[in-house]
Amino acid sequence: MTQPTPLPTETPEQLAAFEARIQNGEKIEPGDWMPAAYRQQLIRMISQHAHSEVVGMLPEGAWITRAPSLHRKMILIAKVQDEAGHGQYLYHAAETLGATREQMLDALLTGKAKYSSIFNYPTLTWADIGMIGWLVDGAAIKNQTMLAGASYGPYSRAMVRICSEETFHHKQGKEMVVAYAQGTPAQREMAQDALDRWWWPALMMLGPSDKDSPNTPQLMRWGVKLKTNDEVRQEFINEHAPELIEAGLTIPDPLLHQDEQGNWIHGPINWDEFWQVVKGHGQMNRARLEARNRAHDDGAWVRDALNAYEARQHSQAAD
Amino acid sequence: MTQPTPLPTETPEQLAAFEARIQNGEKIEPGDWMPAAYRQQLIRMISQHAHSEVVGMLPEGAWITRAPSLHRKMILIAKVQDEAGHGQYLYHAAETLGATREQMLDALLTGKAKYSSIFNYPTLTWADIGMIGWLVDGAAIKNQTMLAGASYGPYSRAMVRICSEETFHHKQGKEMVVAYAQGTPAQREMAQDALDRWWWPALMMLGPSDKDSPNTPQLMRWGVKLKTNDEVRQEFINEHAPELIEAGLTIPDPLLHQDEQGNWIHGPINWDEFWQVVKGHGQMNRARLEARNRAHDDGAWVRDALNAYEARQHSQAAD
Amino acid sequence: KRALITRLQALADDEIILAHRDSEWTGHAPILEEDIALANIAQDEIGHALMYLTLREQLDGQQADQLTFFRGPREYTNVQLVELPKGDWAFTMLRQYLYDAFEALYLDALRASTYAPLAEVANKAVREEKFHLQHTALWVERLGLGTEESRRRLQDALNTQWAYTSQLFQPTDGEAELIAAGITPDPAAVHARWDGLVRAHLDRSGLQVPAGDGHPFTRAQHSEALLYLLTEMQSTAREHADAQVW
Amino acid sequence: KRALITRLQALADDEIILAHRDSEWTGHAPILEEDIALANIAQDEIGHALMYLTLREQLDGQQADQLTFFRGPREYTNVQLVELPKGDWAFTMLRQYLYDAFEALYLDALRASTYAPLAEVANKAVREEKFHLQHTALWVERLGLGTEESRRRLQDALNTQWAYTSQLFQPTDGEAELIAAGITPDPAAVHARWDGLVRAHLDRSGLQVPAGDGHPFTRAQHSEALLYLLTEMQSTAREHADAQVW
Repeated sequence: MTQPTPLPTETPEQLAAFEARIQNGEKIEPGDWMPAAYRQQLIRMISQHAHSEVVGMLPEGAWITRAPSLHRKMILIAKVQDEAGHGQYLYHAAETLGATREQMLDALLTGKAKYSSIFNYPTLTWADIGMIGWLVDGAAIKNQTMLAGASYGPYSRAMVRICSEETFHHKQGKEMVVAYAQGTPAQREMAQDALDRWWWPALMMLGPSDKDSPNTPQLMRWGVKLKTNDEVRQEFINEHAPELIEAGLTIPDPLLHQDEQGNWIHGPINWDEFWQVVKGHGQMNRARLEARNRAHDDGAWVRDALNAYEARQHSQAAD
Repeated sequence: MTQPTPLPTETPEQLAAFEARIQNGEKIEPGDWMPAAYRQQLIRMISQHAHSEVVGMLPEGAWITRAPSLHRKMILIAKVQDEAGHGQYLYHAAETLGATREQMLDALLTGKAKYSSIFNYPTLTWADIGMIGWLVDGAAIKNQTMLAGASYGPYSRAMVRICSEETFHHKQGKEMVVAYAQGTPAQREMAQDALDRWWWPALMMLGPSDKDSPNTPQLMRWGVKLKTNDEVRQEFINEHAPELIEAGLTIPDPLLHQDEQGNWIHGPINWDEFWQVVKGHGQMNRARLEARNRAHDDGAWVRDALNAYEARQHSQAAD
Repeated sequence: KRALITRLQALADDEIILAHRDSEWTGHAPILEEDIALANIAQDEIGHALMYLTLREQLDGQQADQLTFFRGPREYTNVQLVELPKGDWAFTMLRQYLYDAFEALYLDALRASTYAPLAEVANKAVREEKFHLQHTALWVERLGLGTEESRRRLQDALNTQWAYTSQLFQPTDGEAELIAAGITPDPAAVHARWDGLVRAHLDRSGLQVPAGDGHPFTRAQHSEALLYLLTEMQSTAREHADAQVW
Repeated sequence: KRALITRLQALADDEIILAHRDSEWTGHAPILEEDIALANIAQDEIGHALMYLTLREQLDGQQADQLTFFRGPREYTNVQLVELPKGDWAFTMLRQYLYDAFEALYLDALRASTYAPLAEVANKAVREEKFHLQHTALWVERLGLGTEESRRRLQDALNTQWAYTSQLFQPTDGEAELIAAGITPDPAAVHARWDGLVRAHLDRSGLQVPAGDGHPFTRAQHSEALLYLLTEMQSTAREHADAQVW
């Protein structure tokens, strides 16, 4: 992870004033004083988030060439385009904290930076595209809605913009899955299979359980996160479980049930699998990093040409 | 094309003795005296023939991964393997005339050497695999049977061996097409379409009409060819036309008819197309040469490693 | 009517196949900005194809998705230029430029169509197309005047692609009637404008247009590359051939 | 019976998928002799798959071609090692070597099967397999002791592939019964022999076996690579799903 620029020793007064601003609900803006640890955590989170958008283009992008109708093909192209756009805003937001795009990309390509573990699961049928829209974007929206209230201005504003687009993707994903669940037997089976494969990864993508999430208290104190992972996960399940059941699908968790407060309580999550995937042993980790690296390496001569052309234009303009 | 090693001026006596041997039906063997032009023509013919086997692996090899049954997949793998083997014998036969494999490959990869124009047509359906076996191998067999009588020993013997394997491929190809012509409507249509696309190219692959084939008289005098292109073409049509009709297929030549001698007479051949393809403007010329060049380039490090390993073994053996 | 259907399908097929090739870059472009730009172009192309096919449906009732996902390589009528494998970034940008120049000029002429629905489609599409052309023309200039390597790659692409371009301007079956009736533009006239525009830009970008005639292919002839493309493109639709809703 | 069917299908699926990857080299190998050798290996693999599937057909009547061409990626039970994309020649030869060593030892043990038809198949296949193993073991040595580049490429391949190998030795569902009845060999015992054989050869060839556990995948889990492979492999059969004869 990129290290923040070394700062003069932070005084307790500075820190207190900073925390008071956050307490007051003020947004922290790029030029403002902030603790080095705040800067560092934000760069980590925002760049991970950006990487997730960029890597997330791969499992979905692969289906543009396999979409079953021209209409769905257009929608999917538009969606993946949006994701690339989100990657752009987010890299830009991280740049306001002093990280450079090159540093961040380098961290991604060498495997030092993380991206959402969900994208290391394979997309094996077209129904996966619908299910990703419904569950993965659904989970992302819960998280991003929370982050839209984050204390860092550029991140908060990026989240607002991203959320509104994601909401649209979420709706389209749900619409697809609901239609397939009522379609031909093969479509129905495909929808159920997609749910079987994506349900648990979607729960896991909201992050480790609170007790294994040591950063959370500090992040909440600084107003970067407003809710814990488990709280966001509960919101996600409460919304999606009844809708999936309503669609006629079976959630692959025999212990799932509603408690007296109306919360849907899930069975135990296989966190071993989560950590395996995070550590690089998911089904697609290797392929995803290879694809990104290949794109980067194959594009080197193009970026060189761009730079050479720009330099030439400048020197001509200077003449 | 590779130039023959310069020879001392050939005397009329040598030439007469050489031609007398051929007249007597003797085979010319690698160490024997032969005119430079004879050597040169043979190298040209044999290496073209070898290149055709090697390039011919591409249109068929691409269907190993698309064969519709395990049985057909095995048969096709075996067939393509045979073709690679034919390439090997033929390169070897050309080597007995002083050409090196490197020279010949270089001529192929740079586009200087030719290979059979038929392989610049695309294989677009599985029925093409059957049709190639029936028509293309069928035409090749007619030509090769004739060449099995050629005056140069190594070429003649290679042809005998190749012909017996090709006969097997021809039989399998015919069996496939006949089965599909009696199969489902879609299979039938696929078989007819394959005939529509391969009939004329198969006629053309036997070479230009005698009046446009200036080498033929000399090659016949030297016993390299025993029949003209048009004669071989006539044999091919006489065998295949009635069998195709018998299979229930329509030959795409409205003027095709049998004359009083029982020969099947074809309508005019579009020799413009033939020359276009020969000159490199067929649908697949570019892709074929690219594929061969890519294989060659990507394999360079492997060949280097092989050489390094051999050298190491030798030096260890010498210790 | 038959002639108009043929032309509409040819226009649609070119867009669909080229959009497929462009889509192969999604997630793999040299800079993130170009993932967006190229996806945008692909999306517009699919949009144009849908407009042409909607016009066709009004003429003979054939449905766009049926035509797109259930015709084989022998039935597609795209030019070979658009089916050539993806290649490198220079190959992709040059092909897109050559095609965009064709499409922008063709649509510009098509706005004068005496067949109102077609003139309307042309009016809509031409604006997008001019934007594409601007984008790809700039890329040709950047790569042509960039580094030695980028110029070489672009020139290689041009050496390969140039002979295929003439196919874009072949009249389709029965088109003479359509031209006479002012329904579609004369491809020869579009060709002349295209030739002037493109040669000037290639020249300005430091490239040499190769000599020689074009390939004499027809829109019925295809390479194996189209087969592989369609196998992928149609796999989902064909696996669920009985599906009513997607 | 269910357990035996599962094991037979697993063996067959590994062969079919690996043969596909090998077939992708046909016409593209670094030397002509290897076009022949690798095609020969692929042919034998398909032959073995057919033998296993014929045994399965005797058990439950399911037909080989139906199983091969009409199951999707979620129903295939091959290990992930064999579905990884083709890679370079080092990747291909190393994978083939690791697999051949497994198969040769597995078949060797399988000759003692108490189920006579299976013992018979093993007897037939083991001879071919030892020949493959000889061929690929030599390639590992050649590349490992060849040039700096060949050693590096081979080591890269090993770094990627090693973690996948443990999957070859996972027991299939219900296999304990089969092992107890002497019908199939204990994969753990085969693993021990394999580990000794392979480590010694890799070491002799100048390679370093990476540390670390294997991937915990099951035979029900697959990467996107398998989907793409099956799309291609099954395209003809699925296009003509009603065909009776091929």
